[in-house]
Amino acid sequence: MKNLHSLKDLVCKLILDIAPEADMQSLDPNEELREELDLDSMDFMNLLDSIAKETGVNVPESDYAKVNSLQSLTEYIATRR
Amino acid sequence: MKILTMPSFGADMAVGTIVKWNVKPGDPVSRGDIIASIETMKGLIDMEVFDDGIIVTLLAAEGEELEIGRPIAELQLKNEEDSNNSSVQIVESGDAHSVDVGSNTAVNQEGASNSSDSQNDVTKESRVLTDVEVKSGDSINTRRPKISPAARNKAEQLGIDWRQLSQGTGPDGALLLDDINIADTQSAEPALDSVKGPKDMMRDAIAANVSRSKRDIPHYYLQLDMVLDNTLNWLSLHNADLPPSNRILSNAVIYSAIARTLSEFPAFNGFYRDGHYQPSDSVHLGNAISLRQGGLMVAAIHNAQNLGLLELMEKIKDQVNRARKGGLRMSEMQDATVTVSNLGDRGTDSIQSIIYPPQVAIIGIGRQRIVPWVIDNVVSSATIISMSLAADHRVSDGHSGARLLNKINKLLQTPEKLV
Amino acid sequence: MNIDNSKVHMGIAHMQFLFKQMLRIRRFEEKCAELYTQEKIRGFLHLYIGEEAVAVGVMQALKAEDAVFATYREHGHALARGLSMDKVMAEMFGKVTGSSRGRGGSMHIFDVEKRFYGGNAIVAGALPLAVGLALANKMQKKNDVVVCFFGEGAVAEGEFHESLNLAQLWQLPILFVCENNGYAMGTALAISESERHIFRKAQSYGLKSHAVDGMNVVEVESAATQYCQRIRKGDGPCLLECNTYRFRGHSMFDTQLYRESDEVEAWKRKGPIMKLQRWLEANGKLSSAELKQIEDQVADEINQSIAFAERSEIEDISDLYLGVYGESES
Amino acid sequence: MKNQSLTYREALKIAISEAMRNDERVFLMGEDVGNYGGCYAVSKGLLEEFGADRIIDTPLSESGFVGAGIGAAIGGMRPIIEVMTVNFSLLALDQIVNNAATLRHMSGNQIGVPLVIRMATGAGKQLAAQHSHSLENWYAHVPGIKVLAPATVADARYMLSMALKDPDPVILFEHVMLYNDSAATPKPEDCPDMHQACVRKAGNDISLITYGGSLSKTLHAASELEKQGISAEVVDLRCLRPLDTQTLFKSVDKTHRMIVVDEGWRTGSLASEICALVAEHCFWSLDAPPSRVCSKEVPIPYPQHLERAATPQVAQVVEAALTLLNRDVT
Repeated sequence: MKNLHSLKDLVCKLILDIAPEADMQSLDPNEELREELDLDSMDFMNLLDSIAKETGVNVPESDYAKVNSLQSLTEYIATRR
Repeated sequence: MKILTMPSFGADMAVGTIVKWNVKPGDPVSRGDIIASIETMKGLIDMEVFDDGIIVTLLAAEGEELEIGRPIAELQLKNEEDSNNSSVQIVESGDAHSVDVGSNTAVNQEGASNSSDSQNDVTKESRVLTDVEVKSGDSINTRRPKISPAARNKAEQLGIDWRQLSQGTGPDGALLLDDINIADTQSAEPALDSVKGPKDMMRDAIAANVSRSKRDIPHYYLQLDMVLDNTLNWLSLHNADLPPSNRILSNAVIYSAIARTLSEFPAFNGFYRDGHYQPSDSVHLGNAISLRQGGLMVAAIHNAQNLGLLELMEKIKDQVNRARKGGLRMSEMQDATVTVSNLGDRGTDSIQSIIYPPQVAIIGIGRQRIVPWVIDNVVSSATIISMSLAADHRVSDGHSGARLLNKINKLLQTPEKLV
Repeated sequence: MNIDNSKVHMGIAHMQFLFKQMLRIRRFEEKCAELYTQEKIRGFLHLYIGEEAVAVGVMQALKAEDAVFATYREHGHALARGLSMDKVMAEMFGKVTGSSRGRGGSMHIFDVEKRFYGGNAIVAGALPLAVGLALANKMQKKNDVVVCFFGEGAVAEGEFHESLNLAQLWQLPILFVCENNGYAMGTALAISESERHIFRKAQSYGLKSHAVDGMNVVEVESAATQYCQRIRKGDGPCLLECNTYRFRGHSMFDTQLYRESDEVEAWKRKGPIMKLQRWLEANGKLSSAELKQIEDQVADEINQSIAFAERSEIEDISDLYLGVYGESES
Repeated sequence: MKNQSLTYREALKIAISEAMRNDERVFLMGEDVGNYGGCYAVSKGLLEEFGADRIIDTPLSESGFVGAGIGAAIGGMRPIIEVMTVNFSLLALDQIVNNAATLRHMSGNQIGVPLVIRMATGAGKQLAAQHSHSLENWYAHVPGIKVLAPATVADARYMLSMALKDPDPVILFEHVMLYNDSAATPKPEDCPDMHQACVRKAGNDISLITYGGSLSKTLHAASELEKQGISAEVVDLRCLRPLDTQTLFKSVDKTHRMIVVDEGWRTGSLASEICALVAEHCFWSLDAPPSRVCSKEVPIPYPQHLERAATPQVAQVVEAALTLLNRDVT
């Protein structure tokens, strides 16, 4: 099982690529990512795209509801790698 | 001992040459004797001595050209202490305290003391104003916003309403040519560097544009709620086993429906300039992209009416990414024939937009939301968007606007036709 | 025609006074030449050396209320008329304590209290002014004389002829004094005037006029005195031509190509001061001690005027517009 | 090597003697041009070369000899009349304006007056008010005459021959401060046609329009401005009537800002005419009011510090430019 912590750092880096001005430290990991960081559907799709490329994990549209916070997204990826 | 110096015979004499000495060291001289002849540009002039005494040394040779005031001989005054003979010891050249009534230095030598100080050149309020000193404040139209003729001329050429621009950089806030040039470059192609550049300039440009639009264009507004379920269902089927990069977002479908419909409604797709309307034969769909740090840019998707869904999706994705990294091309930002304004998932139910001159219509898309909806007299739920149309009443009217919205809605119900 | 100057009684004390007046002008002008070569005096400088007898002689005929117009070669007239040497020197140094606040320089010395209406840099420029002032005196029934000095060069100007005609036409109380020194700057009288006797030009307009030896201060004084008496009696304008010579160039920057040096030397031997000095010494009226005392007094006055000029202030630039227009009489 | 450079005064003399050698009808007439060698030593030596028949010293009768020059031109000669300075030309204004400028038109194009009048002009030598005038604009006001202001040694060398070829009267103003200027010996191509203005220094931010004696000060100001990152264009008018408006408008349309540097008094000056022209023809390209740096409206005073305060100086031109460009004046 990949170390959860380093995976979280990876996800944060990918988010920063999309939203460079995002303030990751003060982000509550359980809060709704798209709401907190003002990511629109295009941003979110680009994020999933880079996660698929970096981790090989492909989040189908049907599972969008399961990955709406930093914590749930990281755990979702960790279980499927 | 008195030093004799090269004499000045006139204001425009800078140098003199001793052509002939009439005396040699040891010779006695008395006041008025001619002791040498000096060559000047006007010819030979006699040099006289002004005191009785004895020549001690000659400091300058014949033929030697010297500046005024340079020592040329030394004179031992007759009985040095003889009071009536030695004139008051005029401190020789370079005496500090004697005021320089006028050394023959070049005219533009700006001695600090006497450089003219125009700020206080008229402190004494002479009863009669000799110089026409019209204070700038005297002009009556101080309240009217000021603009230089060159700036106003340029503003009118560019169709910029300079009255809306903020303070100029000229005197009393007058608008100058540079101010107009900045306002112009800034509203025409807000290249990324302008994004990175001062944000207030971008704000000024948006301000200028929307103000002009609100003032010049008689907007009318229409709105229609459209059921999106068919489109969404088709999309989830289509995207089901595709990686994120190949998936199609609902916006692409909506934009495609709008573009195809507009190609059949020329009164909503073109330019209104200098009092007459010019419809465009192709639909360059302006996509209003909000930038993460604030501000807005409109990038045109060229010939959107001919693009398939996949192509359109790629176009939109590419533009948004490039816009956010400042890579938009000039052409993309200037020639949109109509614009779509979309606040995205966290927007409001609906949005009434302001048309971008010289366009004549703008479509606003509210957020997707699930609402109660009556189908065959039975209340159930549906995912809808409210689509608004703001159009220029000089060019079109509500009836054709309504037909436009209804046609878009009809296409959204059969997304598969848009592929 | 020569005026018999024996009628004019000249006391010895008066002769000594005339001598001192001329010597005072001579030494002043020599010092100005020196100050000019040291760039203390700027602009143009026209020296009166050699012509002292004319100014000193004519001034003896004037009362305090009489008016004087001079030319740019005016230091002698100003000093002979009684202007303070301090003020004249300060004016040439461009100081605000000068006779014209330092604004005029050597060519524009004014002192209305002494009724000295200044030099004028434009040849013959002052003649119409003098005629006008005489007209004003006549209109106001003032029994004052206006004296107008000018060089023989001025007779070539139209203003000379217009002024003499008006003066005679209106019978104005004016004495024209022509200092004929033979050269208008670089042009000799011989090559510029068809009629070289200036007094004959005046006679052609009907003025009482004759010529005198400008080097003889006594002859000048007596002729001027008689003409002023005529004028005060209302017998109309006169013109006195004084034949004289300037021992220096027209101005400081003059190579004097236009005249021969032996001509200059010849006139120097007939100089006005030397002539009177020899006469006084021959008659035992001027001992070497008295001469030294006069020279010392003159040197002191000159040095004191230079010190005054040196320590005086220049005018403040903020006063530049002062005097462009006057206060309107409320 | 001496013959590599030429002074402004020598350039004028060569031009005169060249003209006289090439054309028998040309002669030089004026005050002290012969024996004295010219008040500014321009004609020194010409009397020896051409003799008294063609180098003519005149009495001090400006109206007389200028009128005579006009008459000689009518009679088939090509006179060069030297009026010592513009200050004395006032006595000849009637002849120049009512005869020279008017005869051709008034006679129904029968009588031309092919004449060149040369005058010194301007201040800077502490000669006080009567000897420091800049009145080029008086003559540039009058239709029927042309007015030139050679500011460089090249113009001094070659403008005269162009003026002599002109069928109408041409007045050549030589600023007194230029006579000592020297430059590399000019070639004919260094002197464009006399009617053309000349951009002496190209620039983009502001046009400095000037002529004659003010050119060197204006160029100096332009180099000062260059140090502050301002690129000033200096236009030398050269011809004051008729004005080369094409060059003027082209420059102002480019830079959008203009200052005229003119030693005349501002009211009714040449600078006013240029501002009016620019306001009429370049209005829509003006980004700042057309401005002027002229002499203060006072008679020019004698002391150097007041003369400088009264006449345009480099610092004022720089300051005016900075103000026009909205830059704070250091």
